[in-house]
Amino acid sequence: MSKVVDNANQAVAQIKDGMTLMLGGFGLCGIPENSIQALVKLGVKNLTCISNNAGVDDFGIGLMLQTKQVKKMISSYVGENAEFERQLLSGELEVDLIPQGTLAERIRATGAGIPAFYTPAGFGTEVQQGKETRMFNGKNYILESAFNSDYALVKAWKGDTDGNLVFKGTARNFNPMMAMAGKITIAEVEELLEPGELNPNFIHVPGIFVNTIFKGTNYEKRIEQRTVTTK
Amino acid sequence: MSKVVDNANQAVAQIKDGMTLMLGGFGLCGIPENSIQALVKLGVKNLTCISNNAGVDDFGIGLMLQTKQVKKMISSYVGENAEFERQLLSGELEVDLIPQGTLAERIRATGAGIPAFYTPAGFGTEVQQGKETRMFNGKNYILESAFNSDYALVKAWKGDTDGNLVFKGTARNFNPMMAMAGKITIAEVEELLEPGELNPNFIHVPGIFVNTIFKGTNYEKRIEQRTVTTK
Amino acid sequence: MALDKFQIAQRIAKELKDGYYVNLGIGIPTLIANYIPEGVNVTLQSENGLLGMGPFPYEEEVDADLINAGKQTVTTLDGSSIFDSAMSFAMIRSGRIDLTVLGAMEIAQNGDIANWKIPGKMVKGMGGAMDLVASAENIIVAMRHTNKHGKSKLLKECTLPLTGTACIKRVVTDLGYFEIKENAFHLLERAPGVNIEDIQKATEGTLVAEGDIPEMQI
Amino acid sequence: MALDKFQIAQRIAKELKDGYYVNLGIGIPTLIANYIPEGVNVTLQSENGLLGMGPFPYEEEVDADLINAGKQTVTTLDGSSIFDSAMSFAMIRSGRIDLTVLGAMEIAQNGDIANWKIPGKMVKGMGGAMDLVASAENIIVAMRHTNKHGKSKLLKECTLPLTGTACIKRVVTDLGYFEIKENAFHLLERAPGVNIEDIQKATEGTLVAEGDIPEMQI
Repeated sequence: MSKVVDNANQAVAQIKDGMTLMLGGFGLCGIPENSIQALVKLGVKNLTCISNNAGVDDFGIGLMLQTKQVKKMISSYVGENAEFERQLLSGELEVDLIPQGTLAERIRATGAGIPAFYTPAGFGTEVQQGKETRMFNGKNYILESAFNSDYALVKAWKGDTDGNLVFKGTARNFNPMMAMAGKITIAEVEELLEPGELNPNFIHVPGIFVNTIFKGTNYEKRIEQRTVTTK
Repeated sequence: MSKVVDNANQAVAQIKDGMTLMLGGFGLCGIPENSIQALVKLGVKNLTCISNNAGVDDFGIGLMLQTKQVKKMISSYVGENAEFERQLLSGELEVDLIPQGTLAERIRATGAGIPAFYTPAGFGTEVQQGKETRMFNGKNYILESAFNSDYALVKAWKGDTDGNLVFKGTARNFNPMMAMAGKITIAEVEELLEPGELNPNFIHVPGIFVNTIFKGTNYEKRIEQRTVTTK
Repeated sequence: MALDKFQIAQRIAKELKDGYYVNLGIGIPTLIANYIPEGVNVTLQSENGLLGMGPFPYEEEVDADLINAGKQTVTTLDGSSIFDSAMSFAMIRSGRIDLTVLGAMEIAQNGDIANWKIPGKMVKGMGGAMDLVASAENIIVAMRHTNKHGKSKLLKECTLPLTGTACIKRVVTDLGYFEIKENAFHLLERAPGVNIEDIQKATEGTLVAEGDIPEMQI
Repeated sequence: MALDKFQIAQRIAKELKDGYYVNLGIGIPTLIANYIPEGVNVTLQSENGLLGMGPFPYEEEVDADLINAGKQTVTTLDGSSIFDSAMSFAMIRSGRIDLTVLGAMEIAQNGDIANWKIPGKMVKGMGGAMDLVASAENIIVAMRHTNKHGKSKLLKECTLPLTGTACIKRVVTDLGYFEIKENAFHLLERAPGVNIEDIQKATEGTLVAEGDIPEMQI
């Protein structure tokens, strides 16, 4: 019962047209680069993608937008992508914009077996439309629900063959909750280790949540805003 | 604006009669030993204590039961304590028993700004009494709410003067969520470090949640069931 | 002859499949860890925050900071992970545990279970049992068929306060292996040397025993 | 003379208190980090999962795996911590951030804010803004007093889709420092050399300017 596969193509092979995928990352930081490339190669269509952002024109989820594989994006911010804008304005692409904290908590709820919860974000705004509201201790909240996702595609720094994951820096972001939330979770890692090589006290995602793991290759890790201090 | 105090007595000095306290630990594992002793010394009364267990007769929260400082326990399991049983049967002590996962999630909700959420635990049982229920995807759930707690008293392995905490082994248990959930959080640690000595990637509780921190002393770490393998 | 508690554990152990994540309750369920079939790798979850629970430590390894949900000192294994209680029940509620085994005081033929409270007696609490039975898809109850007064624990309806409703699908007792469906206990296997009449007599709930009921292989 | 964006940031920086945890939005708010008063230690939170955000890295330190919510490369400091997005918004929603500073397109005199969407234009999304304004007790809006067409951004009612309702209590613009209460903008300080009439003219909402209004000290 090994969780390990050789590469991204094997990992994503069972993903079908019309499925809902969660993809980790914030901007281009911590995105599952290898799995995205494999999805482009696989050519599955009509995907619903839950991801905080939608990549840029020629990287990240942007690659899947170019090939028109995405039917709907569920995100909190989608600003860096001209092809995205074109498809959105032409009606080819649906977009569901969700406050970032609500997005994170809805993903966490999915992985935690919590079908719905109350959050204050968006009360009195159009985010509230069609949703139940309720007051607790004098403050207004919106009822938000868990997602139904078929696959979660996440990127970790290190992982072991039991599926335990460790992240580095802010490449962590949405990846841990998404790993918990996928009906099937595929993790790509920069370093694939043997069980026992990670300290059990410092594992970010316990292996029970990870179905498939592989060592990714050729990480580009593109930077959107290279800001530096000059000496 | 230092968060550091010299000892447990200073840390708990502002705790008043009638307050609601969260106390970390599972059984006697990971309990805030120093803070409990200081509470006994302080002599505050009519406390509501939220803690998975209630200690044993002569250790942990059991010490506060002996001195009759506890008005109400909110726990998932309270089986190891004769004085507890006596006070409960005599009506001196109120007890609210909560499924362990619901207890953990309600504490987490408190620290996450989530006033209420749905969980399946206890549906159709007396735990459901007086609570709203609702069906999601054909399954029944109960609406459970966050707690109002004044103080959280937690025990960590290492901490730094900014309040960042790291736990060891299963002494982690309820401590991280309680640290997030206290209106004021007091952390006692075995090793108190300078900022920068803990790896930012592997901090279990970010310092923002911790108001007061001190280095505990003389940890007994009593074992309830010493089970060993003989060679 | 009726099974002893070790044999009940042995029979249930045969239901373990390679790669399973398993939560074993206190009592008979704990014994199952001793009978994991060869070639089958399972990972034990302890709901106080440990995945990959190892055996009891050697004396010199005992660590007060490493216990299981029964408060026993344990060890980690290669591949273990440790987490907080919210994460632990997140994995339980979201259905990641492949098999949950726990004890019970009563089971009803609709799958209700009672195992936490006896009116008039000191109530110790439900611990994680209500979360487990409300969340797990695959639960086996391990228990004696009758209580110490000789009364059946497989009932038409539970008489004690419930732990969960319509959630138990399989029960292994000292007398047999039962599947719960269509509001009845369906006998799948008899304990060696135990006949259907004995089981019928000890079962207050509706018993269905169709066709040849094989003897348990242990 | 009206303040420039650096002076707006400078004035707001004076509201920082020792020990504050602060979330600074993109734009003018980001500049505040450059004017933290001496002797005041603040910790910057970046909602993508970093507490204790440091300055931009030197060229050789640049790490693609360490960015802020504006997707800029940053650094950690001694005492920093890194966490996932759920934890990040847990601390935001539970009120742990002592001060939140963000920009806006419109502010209404009841404290409503609009800063994420202009009908007819490409909508980029609200990011974390709705969570921040719905959760923070202490929010300062940093913005120009009027838009590029010269229209007031301090309004009786917002005309754009809202980000949050009745949540803004303080606004610093190029013309002054305002407290929002009792359904009005109360002028606390004037920008140096700017008089109340100028401010009145640029303010569509109800302006209250009682007594001597001091000039801002920057």
